[in-house]
Amino acid sequence: SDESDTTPATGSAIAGAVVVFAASSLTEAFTEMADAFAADHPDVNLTFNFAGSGDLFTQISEGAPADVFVSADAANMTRLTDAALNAGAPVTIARNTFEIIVEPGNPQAITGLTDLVDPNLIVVLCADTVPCGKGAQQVLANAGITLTPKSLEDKVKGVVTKVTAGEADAGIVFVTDVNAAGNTAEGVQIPAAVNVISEYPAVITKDAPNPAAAQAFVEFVAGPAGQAILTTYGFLAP
Amino acid sequence: MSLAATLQLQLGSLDLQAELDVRPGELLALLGPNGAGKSTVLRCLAGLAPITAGRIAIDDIVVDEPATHSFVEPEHRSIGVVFQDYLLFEHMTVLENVAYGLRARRQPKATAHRVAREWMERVGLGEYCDQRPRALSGGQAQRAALARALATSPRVLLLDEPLAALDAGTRAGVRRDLRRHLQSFDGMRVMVTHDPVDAYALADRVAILDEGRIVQTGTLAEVTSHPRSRYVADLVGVNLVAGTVLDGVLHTDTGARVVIADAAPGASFAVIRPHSILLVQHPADGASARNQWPGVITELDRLGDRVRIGLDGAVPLTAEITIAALDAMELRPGDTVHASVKATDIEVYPA
Amino acid sequence: MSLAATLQLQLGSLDLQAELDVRPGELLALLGPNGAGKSTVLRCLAGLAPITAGRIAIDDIVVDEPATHSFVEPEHRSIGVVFQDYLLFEHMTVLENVAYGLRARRQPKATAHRVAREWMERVGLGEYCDQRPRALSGGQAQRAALARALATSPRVLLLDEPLAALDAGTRAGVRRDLRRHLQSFDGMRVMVTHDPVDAYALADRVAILDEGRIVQTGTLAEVTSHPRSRYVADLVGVNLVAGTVLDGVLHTDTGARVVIADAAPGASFAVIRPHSILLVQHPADGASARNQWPGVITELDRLGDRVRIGLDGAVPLTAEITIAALDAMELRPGDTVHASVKATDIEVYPA
Amino acid sequence: MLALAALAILFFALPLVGLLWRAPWSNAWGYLTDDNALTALRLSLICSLWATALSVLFGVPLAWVLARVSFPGRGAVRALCTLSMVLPPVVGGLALFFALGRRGLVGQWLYRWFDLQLPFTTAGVVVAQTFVAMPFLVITVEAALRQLDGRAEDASRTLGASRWYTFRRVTLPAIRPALAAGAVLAWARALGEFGATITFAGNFPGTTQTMPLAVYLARETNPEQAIVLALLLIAISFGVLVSLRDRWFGRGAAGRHSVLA
Amino acid sequence: MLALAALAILFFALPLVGLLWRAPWSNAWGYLTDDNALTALRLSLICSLWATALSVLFGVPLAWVLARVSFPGRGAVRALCTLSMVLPPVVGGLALFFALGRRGLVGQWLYRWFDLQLPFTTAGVVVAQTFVAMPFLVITVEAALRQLDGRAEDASRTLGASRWYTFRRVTLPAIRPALAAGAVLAWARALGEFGATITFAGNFPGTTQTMPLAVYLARETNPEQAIVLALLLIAISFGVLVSLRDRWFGRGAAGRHSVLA
Ligand SMILES: Nc1ncnc2c1ncn2[C@@H]1O[C@H](COP(=O)(O)OP(=O)(O)OP(=O)(O)O)[C@@H](O)[C@H]1O
Ligand SMILES: Nc1ncnc2c1ncn2[C@@H]1O[C@H](COP(=O)(O)OP(=O)(O)OP(=O)(O)O)[C@@H](O)[C@H]1O
Ligand SMILES: [Mg+2]
Ligand SMILES: [Mg+2]
Repeated sequence: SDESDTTPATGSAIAGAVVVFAASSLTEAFTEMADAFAADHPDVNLTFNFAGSGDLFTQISEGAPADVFVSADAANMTRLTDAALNAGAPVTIARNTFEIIVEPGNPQAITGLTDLVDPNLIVVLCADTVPCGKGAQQVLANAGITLTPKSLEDKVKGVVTKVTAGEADAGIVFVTDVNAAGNTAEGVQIPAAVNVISEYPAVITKDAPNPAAAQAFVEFVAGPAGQAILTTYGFLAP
Repeated sequence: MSLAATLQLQLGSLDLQAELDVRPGELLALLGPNGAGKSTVLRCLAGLAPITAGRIAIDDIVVDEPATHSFVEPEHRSIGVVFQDYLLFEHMTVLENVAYGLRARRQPKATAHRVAREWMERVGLGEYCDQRPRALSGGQAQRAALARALATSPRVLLLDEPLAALDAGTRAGVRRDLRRHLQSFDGMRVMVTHDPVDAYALADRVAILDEGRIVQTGTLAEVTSHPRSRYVADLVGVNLVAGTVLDGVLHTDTGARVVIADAAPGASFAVIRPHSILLVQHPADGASARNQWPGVITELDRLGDRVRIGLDGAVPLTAEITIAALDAMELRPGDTVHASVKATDIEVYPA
Repeated sequence: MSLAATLQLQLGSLDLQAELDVRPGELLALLGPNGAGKSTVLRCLAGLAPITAGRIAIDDIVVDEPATHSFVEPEHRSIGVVFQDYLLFEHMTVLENVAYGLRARRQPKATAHRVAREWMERVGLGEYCDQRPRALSGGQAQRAALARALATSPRVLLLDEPLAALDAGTRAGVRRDLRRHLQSFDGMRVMVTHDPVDAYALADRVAILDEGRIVQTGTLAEVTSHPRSRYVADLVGVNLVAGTVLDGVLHTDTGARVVIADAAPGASFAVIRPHSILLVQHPADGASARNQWPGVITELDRLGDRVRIGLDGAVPLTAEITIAALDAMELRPGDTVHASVKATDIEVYPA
Repeated sequence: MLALAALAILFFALPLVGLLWRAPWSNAWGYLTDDNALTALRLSLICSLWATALSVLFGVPLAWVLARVSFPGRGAVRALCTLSMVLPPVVGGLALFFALGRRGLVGQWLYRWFDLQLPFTTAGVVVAQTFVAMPFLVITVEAALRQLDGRAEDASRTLGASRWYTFRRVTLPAIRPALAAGAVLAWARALGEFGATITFAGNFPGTTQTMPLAVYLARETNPEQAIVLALLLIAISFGVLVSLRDRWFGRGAAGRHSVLA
Repeated sequence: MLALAALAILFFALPLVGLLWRAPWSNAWGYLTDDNALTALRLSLICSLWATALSVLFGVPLAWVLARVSFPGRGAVRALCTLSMVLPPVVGGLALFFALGRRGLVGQWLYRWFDLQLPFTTAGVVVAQTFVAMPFLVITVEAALRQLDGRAEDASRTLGASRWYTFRRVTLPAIRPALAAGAVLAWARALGEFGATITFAGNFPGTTQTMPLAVYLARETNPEQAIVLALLLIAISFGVLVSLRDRWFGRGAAGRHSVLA
C-alpha cells in the first residue's frame, strides 16, 4: 500500500518501527550502531534480522516485512534487484578486503599467498557460492596460485572457527573477520595488487512498511557516524 | 430374550462352525479338548473376533451379522468376560481394575470404588485392594479378574475357565459364590471349563465343542451317559466306538466287527466300559454274542487296586482289571492279549 | 546328592521361610492356597529371585547363599522350569521354543530341532511345530512349555501347575507321559499343583505351604489323614479344629470346649468329619461324651443326594446330612441349629 | 555389552568435557546474564514446550492411527511424517514458506482472510519446531503401540469402555515409557532447532531469536559467548532430563539386575 | 483421534506439496544429474548408513544398560547421551573438535601417535552424524526395553541361556519394532545432519560434502537446484521408509482394526 517515496526525511519527522535485514557479518557493527541511531532518532524503533545474505534474500522474496536489506555481496543484491523487490538504487555502505588468517603467533610462519601451496599445510577456504569464497578464488587467481583446500566452508566463520580451533593452519577471510577473532587468530596481509575489494550494498525494499525511517537508517550508516563505527570493526569506507 | 448365535469363522487351523442358544437365567458350560475353539467362541460372542458368516443376537438385538453388515462394538454389548489368562491392567491397583467397568460407564469414582471394594471382599481379596496385579499370585489374579467382570452386572457373562487357577480350598468357596451370584440375576452365561465338577455344580446345560463343531449338547448327565466324542468318552473314562449298525453288528470305520445285542441300523456309537472287558491270553471259542479282539498292550496304569490296560488293535480299547488278575497273567507292555466283551455289555445308540 | 534349600525371602506381603529337601529321583509336590508363595519358592530355586538368607544347594553345590555371597546364575543351575503362564517366546515357532534350551547350550540346529520335534510329538503337538505360540490354545501352550523344559534334560525340574490348563482327555495322557519321563532320569523335581490327583499320581512326597511356611510334609496319605492346616482340611473335606488338650477336653483358640475320647495333653488338632455331625433343632441332654454346639446356618450346598451345611458358632463347622433329613427339619440359612458330635468320632493328634 | 556401552558413554562424554575444558570460565557470568541471552533462553523454553505439547497432541493420535488402523497407503503416510527429519535445515524452512508463508499454498489464504502471518512471529517458531520435532514422538509412540499386547485393550472393551476411554486409561499408561521418551526426544529436537527456524521465522530478538540462533549470532561476534550459551542450553536440558526420573520412564525394570554382569 | 491425526498428516503433507509445487520441473533433470550432486548423494548414503550401523552397535548396549542395570548416576548418563540432540548445530561440531580434533582431548593423541586426523575426512562425517543420531536410537530402544515384560527373559535364563544369548534371541526380537523405529530415526537424522558435519568435518566434494551441505550451498546461488536436490533426498528416504514395510515395524497390530472408528 505504501508508495515508494524517497523524499529525504528529517530526524524529527520520522518515527515508528524499522526492520533491517542485514548480513550476519555486520552483527557487531550494526548492534553498536543501533544506540547511536537511537540517539538521533528517538522515535524510531529499530530491529535487526541477521542471517546469511542468501537466507535474507529468500525471506524477503517470501514476503518478509523488511524495510532495509544489507547484503554482504553484490550477487545477492543483484538477485533482489532482478526480482524488482527494491525501491531505489542500492547504496554501498562499506567495503571489505581479504587477509590470510593463521593461528596466534603464526606457528607455520606463513608470510604470503605463495606459502599456502605447501601440501603439508591445511588450508580452508569459503565455497565459491558465498561472498568470501568468490573473493578468495579471485585473489588466488590474481596471484596465479592454485591450491587444494581441505574444505570449502559455507560461511566465513567456518574458516575462522577451523583456524582458531587449530584444525586448519590457514584460510583466506575478510579483514573484519580477523579483527573480530581478536587474540584467537592473526592476520597476514595480502598485497593490494592481488587483493579484492568486496562491497556491502544496502537498499530499501519495495514493500518497506516504513520507507522514511528506512531511508534515515541507510543515510545514517552511510554518514560519518555510521562510517566511524564501521571503521572500528575493520571495514573500509565505500 | 436369549443369546442366540450361529458362528462361522476361520482362524489358523481352526474352522469354527457352531450354533449356541442360551436362555435367560441359564448357564451353558462349554467343554472340549484343547484347541477346540472354546476361547474363540467367547471372543466371537464378546465382539473381539468378528465372525465371517452367521449371526449373533443378544435379547433379540443383532450384535453381529456379516450379511447385513451389522456389528455392535464390544463395549455396547453388555457382556462381561473373565479371560483365561486374567488380563488385569498392570498399571492400576487391583481395586481400580475391579472398578474399571463402572468408571468406564461414567459412574462416580466413589460409587465405583465402593462397589469394587464389595466385590473384592466377596472374592476374598479385601486386603489386596491397593496392590498392583503383579503382586498377586496366579489364583488371586484369577479371582480379581472374576470380580472385575462381575462388577458391571452384565447381561451376558462369558467365563473362560474361571476356576482353573484356584486352589482347592478357595475353589469350592468361589464356586459357591459364583453360583450364588449367578442365581441372583437373569442374564445368560457361557462358561468354558475343563472340570466336569464345575459343569455339574454350575451349569444348566453343557455343550461339547470339538474341532470347531458342537458335537453334543444337553445336561451333563445326558451327555456323559451317551458320549458322542472321544473327548467325552475320555472324560467319563469309557471306550467309544463309532460305526454303522447292520444286522446286529456294528461295523467300525477301521473295518472291525462289534457284535451287539440289538440296535436300529445306521450310523451309531457303541460304549464299552473298561471293567466289562475280559482279558484272556488265548482266544476262547465262545458264543457268537461274545466279541473277541486281539490287541497289543501299550500301557499299564495303576489306579488303586485296579489296573487300566491300553490295547492297540482293530478296536483300540482301555480295559480295567484287578491287580490280582494282572499278576496271575503276568502281562507286560508289548504282549498280545484278547479282549472279550459280551454283546449285552455294549450300549449302542444312533450317532 | 540332592536338592537342599533353606529359603528366606520377604516379597510384598509374603514372608517366605521354608525348608525343602528333595532326593534324587524324588518328586516333591508343593501344595498350598493361592498366594502361599509356591511360585516364589520355585523362583528362588531357579535363581530368578535371590534369597535374602538361607542356602540352596543342588547336588551339594551351593547355588545361592547370601552369607557367603555365593550366587550361581539361573543358566548355570541345570534346572528346567515350566511356568504357570507358559511364557513361550512369541516371536519363535513352537518348535524353536522347544529347541531353544538345546540351542542355548550350543547344540547344532539340526540336533536341537530333531530332539524338539520328538518332544513335540510326545506332548501331542506334532502338527503345531511351525505355528507361533499365539496360534495355540491355552492348553496347547501349556504342553509346549512342558516340552520346552523337558527337552534340556535338567538335573532339577520345577513345574508350576504343569497340568492346570490341560483338558481332561489330554491331562491323563500328559500325566502318564510326564510320569514315564520322570521315572527315566534320576534328577530332583518340585511340582506345584492344586490337584491332589496329580500329587497322588506323580509325587513321592508332598509339602504343604501356607503363608510362606511349610506346615506339613509326608506322603499324600499321611498328610491328608492328619491335616495340619485349613487348606488340607478343605482339600479333604473335613473340619479342622486347633486347640490345647487338657483332661480329655480340647480347648479351642476361640474358647470353645471339644470333648474328646482320649489324647495326650498339649497343643493338638482335631478332625471332625462332616457326616459324623448330627444336627438337631433343640439341644438334647446327652451323655457328657457328646459335644453339642449351637450354630447359625450360613450355607446350604447340595451335592447329589446329600447337603453340606455351613454353621457359624463357637466352633465353625461344615456338616453333611441327607436331603431327606434337611426336608424334615426345614432348615433355612439364618436358622440356629445344634451340631452334635460323639467324642469317639473325633480324631485328635498333636499339633 | 558393557564394554560397548561404556565406549558409547565415553563418546558422548568427551565432547562435553571438551566444551567444559575450553569454556572461558572467567567471562562466563557476564555472557550468561547478557539480556539478549536471557531473552533468547526464555523464548527457547517457551517455544520448545509449545512444540512438544503440539507434538503430543497431534502426534499421539497419528501414531495410534499408524499402529492400529490399517488403510491403503499407510506406509506412505508414515514415511511422509518422517520426511521433515531428513530435510536439510534450510529446505525445511523453504518448504514451510511454500505451505504457510504469505505466498504459500495455505498461507496466502490465512493472510488474505484472517490477516494471519506465521513467518517472523513466535508462532512461526513453534510451527517450525513442531514440524521437525513431531516425527520423533510419532515414531517412538508407534513402535510402543505395536509392541503392546492388544489383549489388554480387548479386556477393556468388554468392560464397557469405548475405544477412546480404552486408549486413555489402558493404552496410554501402558506406553508411558515410550511416550515420555518420545516427548523428550521431540523437546530436545525442538530446543536445538536452528535451520528451519532461522529461515521460516527469522532472527528477531524477543520474538523469534531462540537460543540456537543467539548462539549462531554470538559466534559471529564472540565465539566464546557461543560456547557459554551452548553450555547453558546443555545445563538446562541436562537438568530437565535428570529430574525426569526413572519413574517417568516407566515401570518395572528399575534395578532388576542390581548385579553388574 | 482421527481428526487430530488427519490434521497432523496435513501438516506434514503441505510443506511437501509446497516444495513440489515450486520445484523447477523443467530444469530438474539437469540439476539431478549434476556430477557434484550425485557424488554428494552417494557420500550421504554411505555415511548415514555407517552412522546408523555404529549407532546400533553402540546404542543398543547403552540402552540395555540404561534400562536394566541400576547404578548410581544412571539418570545423569541418560541425560548425557541425549545432549547432542539439544546442542545447537555448530556447537556440536565445536564440541567434537574439543574432543577429537587435532588439539582435542583425545584427538591430540590420535594425531601424535597415529597421525590420525578426523576433521576433513569422511570418517569425521560419520563421527559427526553418529554423535547426533545415536541418541534417537538409544532413547527409543530403552523405552522399549522398559516396556518389555522381563519374565520372558527369566524363562530364557532357566533354559540355560546366558544373559547375552537371552538378549540376542529373546530381548532383541521382542523389541524389533522399536529397534527398527530407532534405527530409522537415527538414519534419518544422520541423513539430514548439517551443522555438526560442516563444522567438524568441513565441506569438500567427494570426501565430506554430503547432500545437505550441497543443498545448503546450492541455495546461496541457485535456490531452484536446492529444492530439486532436497526433493531427491526426500524421494530416497521416502523410498527406503515405504519399503521398510509394516512387517519390519513389527508384529500383530497390522490390520487389527480394519474398520475405521
Ligand atoms: N490368532 C490366531 N491365529 C491363528 N490361529 C489361531 C488364532 N487364535 C486361535 N487359533 C487357532 O484356533 C484354535 C483354537 O483356539 P482356542 O483358544 O479357541 O482353543 P480353546 O478351545 O480355548 O483351547 P484351550 O482349552 O486349550 O484354551 C487353536 O488351536 C489355533 O489353531
Ligand atoms: N513382585 C512382587 N511384589 C510384591 N509382592 C509379591 C511379588 N511377587 C509375589 N508377591 C507376594 O507373594 C505372594 C505369593 O505369590 P506366589 O505367586 O508365590 O503365590 P502362589 O503360591 O504361587 O499362588 P497361586 O497358587 O495363586 O499361584 C503374593 O500374594 C504376593 O503378595
Ligand atoms: Mg481357551
Ligand atoms: Mg503360583
